[in-house]
Amino acid sequence: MIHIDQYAYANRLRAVHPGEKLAFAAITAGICLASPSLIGQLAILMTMAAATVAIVGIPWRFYLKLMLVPAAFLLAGIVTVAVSFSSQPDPGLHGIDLWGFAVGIRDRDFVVASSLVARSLGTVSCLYFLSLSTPMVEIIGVLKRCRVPAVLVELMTIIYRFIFVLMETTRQIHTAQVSRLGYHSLSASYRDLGQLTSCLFHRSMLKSQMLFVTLSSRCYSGEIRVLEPRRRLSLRRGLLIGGIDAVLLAVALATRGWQRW
Amino acid sequence: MSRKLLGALGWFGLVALLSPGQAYAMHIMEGFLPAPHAILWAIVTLPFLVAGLRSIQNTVKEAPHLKMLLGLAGAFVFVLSALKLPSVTGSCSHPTGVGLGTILFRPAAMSVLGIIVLFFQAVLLAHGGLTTLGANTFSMAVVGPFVSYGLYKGSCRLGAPLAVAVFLAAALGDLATYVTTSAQLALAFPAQTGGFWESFVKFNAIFAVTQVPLAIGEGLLTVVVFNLLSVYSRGELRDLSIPVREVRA
Amino acid sequence: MVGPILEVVDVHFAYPDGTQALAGMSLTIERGSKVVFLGPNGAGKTTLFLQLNGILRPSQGVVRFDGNDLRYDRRSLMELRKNVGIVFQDPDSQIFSASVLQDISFGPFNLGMSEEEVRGRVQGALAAVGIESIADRPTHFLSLGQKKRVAIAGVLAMEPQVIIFDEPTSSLDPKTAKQLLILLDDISRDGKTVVISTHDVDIAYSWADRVYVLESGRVADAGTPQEIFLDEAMLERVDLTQPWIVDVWRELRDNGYLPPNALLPRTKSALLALIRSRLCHSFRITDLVSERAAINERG
Amino acid sequence: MVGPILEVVDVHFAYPDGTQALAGMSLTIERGSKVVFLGPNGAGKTTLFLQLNGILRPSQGVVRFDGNDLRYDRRSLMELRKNVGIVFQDPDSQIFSASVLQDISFGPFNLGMSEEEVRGRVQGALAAVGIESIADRPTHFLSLGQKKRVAIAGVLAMEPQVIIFDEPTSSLDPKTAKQLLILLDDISRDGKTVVISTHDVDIAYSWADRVYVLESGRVADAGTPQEIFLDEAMLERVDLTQPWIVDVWRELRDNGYLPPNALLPRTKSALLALIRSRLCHSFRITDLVSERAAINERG
Repeated sequence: MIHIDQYAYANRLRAVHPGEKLAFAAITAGICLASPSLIGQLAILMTMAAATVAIVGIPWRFYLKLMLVPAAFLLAGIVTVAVSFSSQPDPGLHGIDLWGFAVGIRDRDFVVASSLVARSLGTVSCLYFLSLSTPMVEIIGVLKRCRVPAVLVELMTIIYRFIFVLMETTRQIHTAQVSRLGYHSLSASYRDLGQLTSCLFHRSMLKSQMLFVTLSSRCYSGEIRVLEPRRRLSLRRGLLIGGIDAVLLAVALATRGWQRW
Repeated sequence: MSRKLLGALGWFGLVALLSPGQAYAMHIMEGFLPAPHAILWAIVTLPFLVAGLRSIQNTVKEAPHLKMLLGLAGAFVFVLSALKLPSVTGSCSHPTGVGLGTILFRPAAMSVLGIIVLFFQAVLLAHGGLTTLGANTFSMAVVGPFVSYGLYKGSCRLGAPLAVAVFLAAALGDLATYVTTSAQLALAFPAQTGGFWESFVKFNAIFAVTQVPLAIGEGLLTVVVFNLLSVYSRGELRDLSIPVREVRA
Repeated sequence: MVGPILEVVDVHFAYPDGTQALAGMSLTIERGSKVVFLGPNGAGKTTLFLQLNGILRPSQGVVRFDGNDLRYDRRSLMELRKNVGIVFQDPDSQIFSASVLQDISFGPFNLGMSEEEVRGRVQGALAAVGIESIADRPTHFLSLGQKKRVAIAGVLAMEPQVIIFDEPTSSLDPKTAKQLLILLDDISRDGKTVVISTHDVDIAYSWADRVYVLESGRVADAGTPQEIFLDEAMLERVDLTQPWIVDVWRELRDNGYLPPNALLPRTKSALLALIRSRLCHSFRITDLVSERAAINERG
Repeated sequence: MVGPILEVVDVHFAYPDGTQALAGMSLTIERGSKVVFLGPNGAGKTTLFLQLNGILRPSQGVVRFDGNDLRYDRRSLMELRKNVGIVFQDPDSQIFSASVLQDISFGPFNLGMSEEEVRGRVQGALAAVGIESIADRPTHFLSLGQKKRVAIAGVLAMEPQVIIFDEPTSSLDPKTAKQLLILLDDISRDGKTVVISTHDVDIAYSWADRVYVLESGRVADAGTPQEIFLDEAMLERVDLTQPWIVDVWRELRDNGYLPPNALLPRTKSALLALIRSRLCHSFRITDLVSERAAINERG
């Protein structure tokens, strides 16, 4: 988590208007999600991965590792979609016999599953482009301009900030527990984690009271207004985004029939 | 049918055990749902979100300090969901924070905090996704809290010991989240022969193996936490209007 | 421009849990002065500061700003807080946004300024505390010293007349602490009234125009640093140590190395210079030895 | 009983976010000694301490306890942490239990002791730090000084051979800080090895047997307090100020008030006594004045 957040603040597209990056990620993700074509989805995956590594400047090793994060879900998900079982012999099922069941994959499900992998990873690559190139504060700023309710935006601002404060508190408490031999057995682990959690809750509530006091001393009266960084929209980049997405869309449409082999 | 179910459980148990370790609370990953489903779930979730926001707006107007309290509560739930649950198998799993969050901060607030937490998880942790935010919010921030709170209130009313109420709320709130997720996936990917139900059973089976121990773990943790809170943080709990009675774990 | 800017008259205050934090405290802060509050943890420093800013309200007694009794309606409080800012000890409970820019802009926006004005204020505050270069960094990657500066900028941007710092140098390493004190001097030179609390008697002695010693919610003593730190009996009573300068100076004077009317120096370097100059030119050992030799010769 | 108890040999360590916290650090801590670590925030003090306790593991280099390389399996770590305790800077993070008794018993219980033994250990620790009277209080109503003592008791109750204190006196008022230093002396007198980090050069100078100066993850200098604090060039380089004692003593000596071979005193009172005795008996102003008068008369 530290890493994604770190790259968001230190990458080659940092100064680019967040709206452009968000639009690029969102439109591409939209094409990917709506695309009926496996080739189109793979094209999106390749384009976004290349953009993230070559243009945003994310080390490819880290990028690959990040791609493995949803692997557990993806594997479990596609296996569940792809694999069927039947108590009667079923000629449509390519597979093995297990404890009297026919277990295997049907043609149609294989197609569905492979398309699912391409679509998911394609959309994931869009998400990563956004999250690795755009600081959360600026994403929240765009949401605000998109008329997301003020309370939600304000809460997001505070939550984002205090995630890091509470993470640090958690780390300190955990370290203190471990240095006095905490977590040495399963039952001790539950006891100690419970203690950590309740301590963290207590500290969170105290922090919220303190925060109210400190903000009140700066004239807080129910509303949180803040500056957004000034970033210029660029027509050139806008056209580039439009061009890339147009090509991706064209690829998706042109290759639409291919997977019904 | 029951033989079939048994077979499914066996097979998917095997798959689940072989699948790689890091089991975060099971949110549907980015891009996994087809567009119509993603949009549908976003629409279904919207009224709950609006209701939650409205209730928050009203309370914040009366008491501006609640904004800071909710902010810290949200950060707390996020950090809670990033903790590692102690596990026997050595695999790494995380609580959802649904049960504890709901009992402490109420279901209405949880729907709002939940969507923010899920949003941050997607962007900062690459866990879950933005196109599936609607579906995940529905399961984790609407159904989960609703079930948790219902069970908590219900069992308190029926005179169950608080520990039991808290355990049921946390563990079953957790499970309800997964069952909902399974249903969402089964709706999106019905089996060719057995349709929604076969697929639902398949998804549930695979999640049951990974998530039931996790739900029990989260239930236990929540009881331990609640026990400590009800002894030493009475003040805070009173401010959040929670009945203060000692829990026996 | 002279005269009291803040006055506290016989203020009593108890927290809901029963702790009597202020028990008849009275004091006056002069406009443009540099005031230090000393006293053990729990003496009431932070509670006093929250009173000066209208966050807490006396259960008895009066707080005055600019000659007028504080009123606690929203408008009056906004006016007061615009003029009296507090920089709290822990920047992690003062900085609410991950963005430096956003955090500093919070106060000015609350004063009802336009975005353009706020931008100007924020730039000014960033420059004043010297953190323009980190304005783009998220607050969770900043060091403690940098976070303290962000917190200070957040208050400076409101351009208050009085700025209160609750233990500004605590947990800072000596270099960072020194830089922060220089920043406080800059702020004071700008015409603002600067109030700090500290546990460091050396800082208090060298930095303050006026020192208040608090003890159990009351003012135990008040005066210029010289007056305060020469009152050994009082210092002993409230468990404060003497600043090094005073200790060494007194020892030198009492033992006849300084004339009885020697002035107490304010800084370490002034003390060392005193040792070098005043004492030495006439009475250094080597001189004395030769003087003796001369006497003996003549004798 | 002599010889090194902890050794750090060319240890490197970087945090996951990329910060290189230790960059080839090597040092030796003698059994029973009082060691002080100085250095700016971020120099690697806390990271070093976490290495000594096995919480962090070197990416390169070796840490040795009692002559044996640390191993990082569960059993070895338990054994190490039983013998090397850390008292962290912020007691709020160290005291995670809600009651004083519960918190102090945490370590002993984890050592697998019977309830009877634990009770004994807890009583002993309470008495050692002098907080028997608050044993039954919930932890979050304690003062900072009390919390620090509870945190120390929690480590003492495990009866480690080495106790490490991360900035024990930070944020404490002078009286509480002084009491805490006395407590550290008591612990040292009990035969334990005591290691502290601090920003206060005066404390470092007066208290330590041996001082390590850290800078950017390396040892910049090490030696007795006298060796360290007479090395002006090094102190300047790492932005450390000189302790008052050294400054005043040097000024007095360089200006001929002390013989060139005068010993550097260790404590403030020793310095003041030096001023009183060594200088004064022969050369006080009054004497000199009368001596001059005598000369003039004779002249």
